[in-house]
Amino acid sequence: MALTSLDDLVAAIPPGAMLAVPTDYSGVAMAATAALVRRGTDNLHLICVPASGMQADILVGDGLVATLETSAVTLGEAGGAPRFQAAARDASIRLIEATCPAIHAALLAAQKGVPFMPIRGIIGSDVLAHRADWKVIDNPFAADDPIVIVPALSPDIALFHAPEADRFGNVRIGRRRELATMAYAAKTTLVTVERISDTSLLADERDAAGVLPALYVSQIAIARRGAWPLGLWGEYPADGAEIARYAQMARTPEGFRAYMDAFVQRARAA
Amino acid sequence: MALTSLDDLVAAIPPGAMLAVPTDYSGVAMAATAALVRRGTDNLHLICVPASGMQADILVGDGLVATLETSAVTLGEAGGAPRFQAAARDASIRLIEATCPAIHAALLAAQKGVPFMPIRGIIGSDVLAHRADWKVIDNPFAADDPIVIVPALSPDIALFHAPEADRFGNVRIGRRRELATMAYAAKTTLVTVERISDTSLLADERDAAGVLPALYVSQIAIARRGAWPLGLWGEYPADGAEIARYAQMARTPEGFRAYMDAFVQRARAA
Amino acid sequence: MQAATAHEGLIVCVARLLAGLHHVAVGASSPIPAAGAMLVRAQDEIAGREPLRISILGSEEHNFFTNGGVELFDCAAQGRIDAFFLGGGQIDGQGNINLVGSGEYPRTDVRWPGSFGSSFMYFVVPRVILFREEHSPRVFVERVDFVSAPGTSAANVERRGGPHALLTGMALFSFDKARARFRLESVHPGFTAKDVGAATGFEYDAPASVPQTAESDAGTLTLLRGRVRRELAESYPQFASTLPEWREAA
Amino acid sequence: MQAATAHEGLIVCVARLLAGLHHVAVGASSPIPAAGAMLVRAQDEIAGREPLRISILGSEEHNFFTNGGVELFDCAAQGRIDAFFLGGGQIDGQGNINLVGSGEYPRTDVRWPGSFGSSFMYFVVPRVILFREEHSPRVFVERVDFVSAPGTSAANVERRGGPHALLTGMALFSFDKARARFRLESVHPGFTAKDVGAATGFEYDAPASVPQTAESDAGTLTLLRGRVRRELAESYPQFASTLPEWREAA
Repeated sequence: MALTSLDDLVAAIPPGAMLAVPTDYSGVAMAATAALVRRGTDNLHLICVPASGMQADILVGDGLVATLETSAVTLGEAGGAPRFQAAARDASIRLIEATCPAIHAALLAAQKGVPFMPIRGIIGSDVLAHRADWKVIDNPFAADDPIVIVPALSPDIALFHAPEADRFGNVRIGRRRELATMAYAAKTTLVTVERISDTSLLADERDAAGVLPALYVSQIAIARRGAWPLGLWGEYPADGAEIARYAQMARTPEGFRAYMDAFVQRARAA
Repeated sequence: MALTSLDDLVAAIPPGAMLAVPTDYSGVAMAATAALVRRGTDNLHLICVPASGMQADILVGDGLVATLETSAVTLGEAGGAPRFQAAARDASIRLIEATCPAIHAALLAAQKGVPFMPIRGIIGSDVLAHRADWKVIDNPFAADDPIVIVPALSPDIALFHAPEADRFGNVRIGRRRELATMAYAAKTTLVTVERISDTSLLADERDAAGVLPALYVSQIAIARRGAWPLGLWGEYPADGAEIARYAQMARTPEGFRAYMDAFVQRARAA
Repeated sequence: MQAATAHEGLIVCVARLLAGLHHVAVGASSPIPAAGAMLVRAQDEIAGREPLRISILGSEEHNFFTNGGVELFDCAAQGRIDAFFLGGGQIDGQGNINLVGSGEYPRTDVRWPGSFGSSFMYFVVPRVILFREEHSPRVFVERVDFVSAPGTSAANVERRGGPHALLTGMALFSFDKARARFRLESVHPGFTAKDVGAATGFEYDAPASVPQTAESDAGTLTLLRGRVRRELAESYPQFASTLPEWREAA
Repeated sequence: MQAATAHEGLIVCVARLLAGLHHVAVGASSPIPAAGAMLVRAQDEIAGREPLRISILGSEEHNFFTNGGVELFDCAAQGRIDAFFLGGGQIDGQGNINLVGSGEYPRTDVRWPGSFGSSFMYFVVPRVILFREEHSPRVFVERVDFVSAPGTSAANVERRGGPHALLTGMALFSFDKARARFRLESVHPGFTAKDVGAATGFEYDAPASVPQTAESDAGTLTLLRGRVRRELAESYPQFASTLPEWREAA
């Protein structure tokens, strides 16, 4: 497997890439996000699987996102996501409104190598009304039974943070199986981890179920506390005070800029 | 959760049930199968996920199967499955020929609560030609792109054997995730296990990914060496000599009957 | 005994709406729904019934799912979740909910997080409880500006779920699916039917005389202030600390 | 050095068919394909190339999948498996394969296990190697009695996979997808083109002079009889014990 530096890892994300990232509690590669901001990789099509928080807000606030496809963006207890809200009001980004299970279904279609997935619900919503890429078809197995189908979504890049990988490239994802779905669906999967294990994570049949095989992993970089200020399951909780500080500062473009200057420096130091 | 006896467990399977069972290496409830034979639950619609061996051969040989839906039945190294082969030749059972990923896809549809799943391939095969319940539709997202769709498959019962459950009803399935798929899709899930853990299997985040939550589990019975003569991953290997002995005896109806008499007695003793 | 606080009254209302169910899922930042569910679970256990199963999303301790974020939706689609809570920046008289923003989409005046899974869950969970503490004409509008999920669907649209009740800081409404219309069931202590009318931007049905929401009995409050408060504190320590506490005599 | 045995010759043929690929999946009871894959992996490592990845299905030690039995099919559908082996009770001249039975289905005269995943894998794996040691008119028929998976498809059917070669105990064929026809590439030592013709129930193309399958060189045989044989013994001890062994001088 290819163990690389954080800078080299994010260099694998080209401008304009369709980039899939997980939701806050799954393992968000925040250190890599800082490196991406420093690099200035722009024109991204960001896909939140299925929602995002500070990561999406930062990438949007820094002007790196051309298209944002998500079910929601929120800072949780710290309130609304200010740069996302501002960009939505200004229409300075192209917003593709989604609903969580439809994003999962679209990735699943790519995982299965099929062009679409059916999904119940959604009919009659404005989510559907604004999705020119979704269709309503008649269920071929029943009479007069409309059902939504969503096309397969195969991101160029999946990027997430996990507790550990082994030196063979296997990555522990625990029960955050959306990380596996992202990797199956994506063309390239980039992972940051807290540490590298010398022994294979697949060696123990008991916890092998929580491992993403190396087959799906393109590059791995070590980033200690790489999800900070978000938390990492089983490792450390979210830094609520820091997220609240961000929420406060990011209310204005100037405050956001000041926050980011320090945030990006931190990534340079790491 | 409902910890029950092997006899009570199989009593939850009514005659005529659509019964889903896993493939040989995933954890086959052979002790429960013996109990089922003793009980004489017949007219079963047996669904092999996605193939079977001695379990299907026994149920077919004992005349308990009306319909057999499978991708394959084989005794592996011990050769062909003799009672299955005889039943196929006589047409004494209704055979629904399938292919592995289509069975997975049909269960996945039930898991997702959608009426069908698309699947690539299969077109032009006689598997498709004999499946009146599968359709070929035009991919609504492309021109002139036929694709197979299979209807959702929601078995009445899923039955399998696993290393352990905890006293809350959670079951360790490791990376045999087809067992989870079966349970998600089925109305009732019956599990035999080697042992019951006093501590929750979900307590350790490292191996929680390999656990089927109690939510999907209807009844659990202890059956020590409950997969014998098949093996159980991480616990014991298959008893090749015993399977070969079965393969030899089951070549004739009389030999099969003699084998079964002893096999069922063993279940009574367990 | 101290009378029920406003939050306690809501928790008891939630519990009444969940009584007799098997499995409820609640959001990670929904302490009142979670507390109501925990109250039902405690009551079930005391009564010797199979206790209500509670899945708290995003929680590490109370999340019993092992198949990733999609499992909630799959589980609901399988019919294994009886009740779920949804809110919204706007809710209208037809039960449509808006979690996206007010004003003309996409250039919303106020932008909320987004629809999350509502566009799906509203269709598949039999008993969706709309819960919004703020009861104002800004929330309860005649017509939402964006339909994250519709309150009702055409007859040919497969749907076994939808709004069951609307619980606010002021009142409890039921929902008539056939007529796509709310009905005022009761008004919480301290408010009148007239207050509700003034604070609601949509039309609804109401009985000639609107009852007050039933008071919590002492046994329920004791359970809530003791065991349930302790259980709640594990997941929602800050919220639990705002509730009255009852300790068994030493 | 002892000349290659028949099985060794087949293993070396398999290795030639897999050279340069990234990932191959082989069945649990397919020692010759597995040995060929292990030979390529060893050659890759010696040459300093990224070694061929080998997934042995049903094996606990060499199965790197963690998402259950469906992952093989998903992985293939994603284009992450370059080569796969299929056999069949019958294989016909158009590349159709039959894993179900001979005679008129469903009342087959001889019943085989079933189609397994062939109806899918044949479509999605770019390089499917048909491998059947027995070379007889009973196996290689003009037209299979049951099509588990067709050799070719209409132009509008999405298909990136299909038969790449047919390897038997007697010969190696390539497959021309456009013409849906096999071409005899070489005949193994000990057989003639005429033997092949007599043992094959379907028509195929052949060059005017059919070459003999290239002999294995000494380096390859040394690698096969040493390292690869040892690796093979971990998964297929019985089969490995039938292969000649080479030990480094102490």
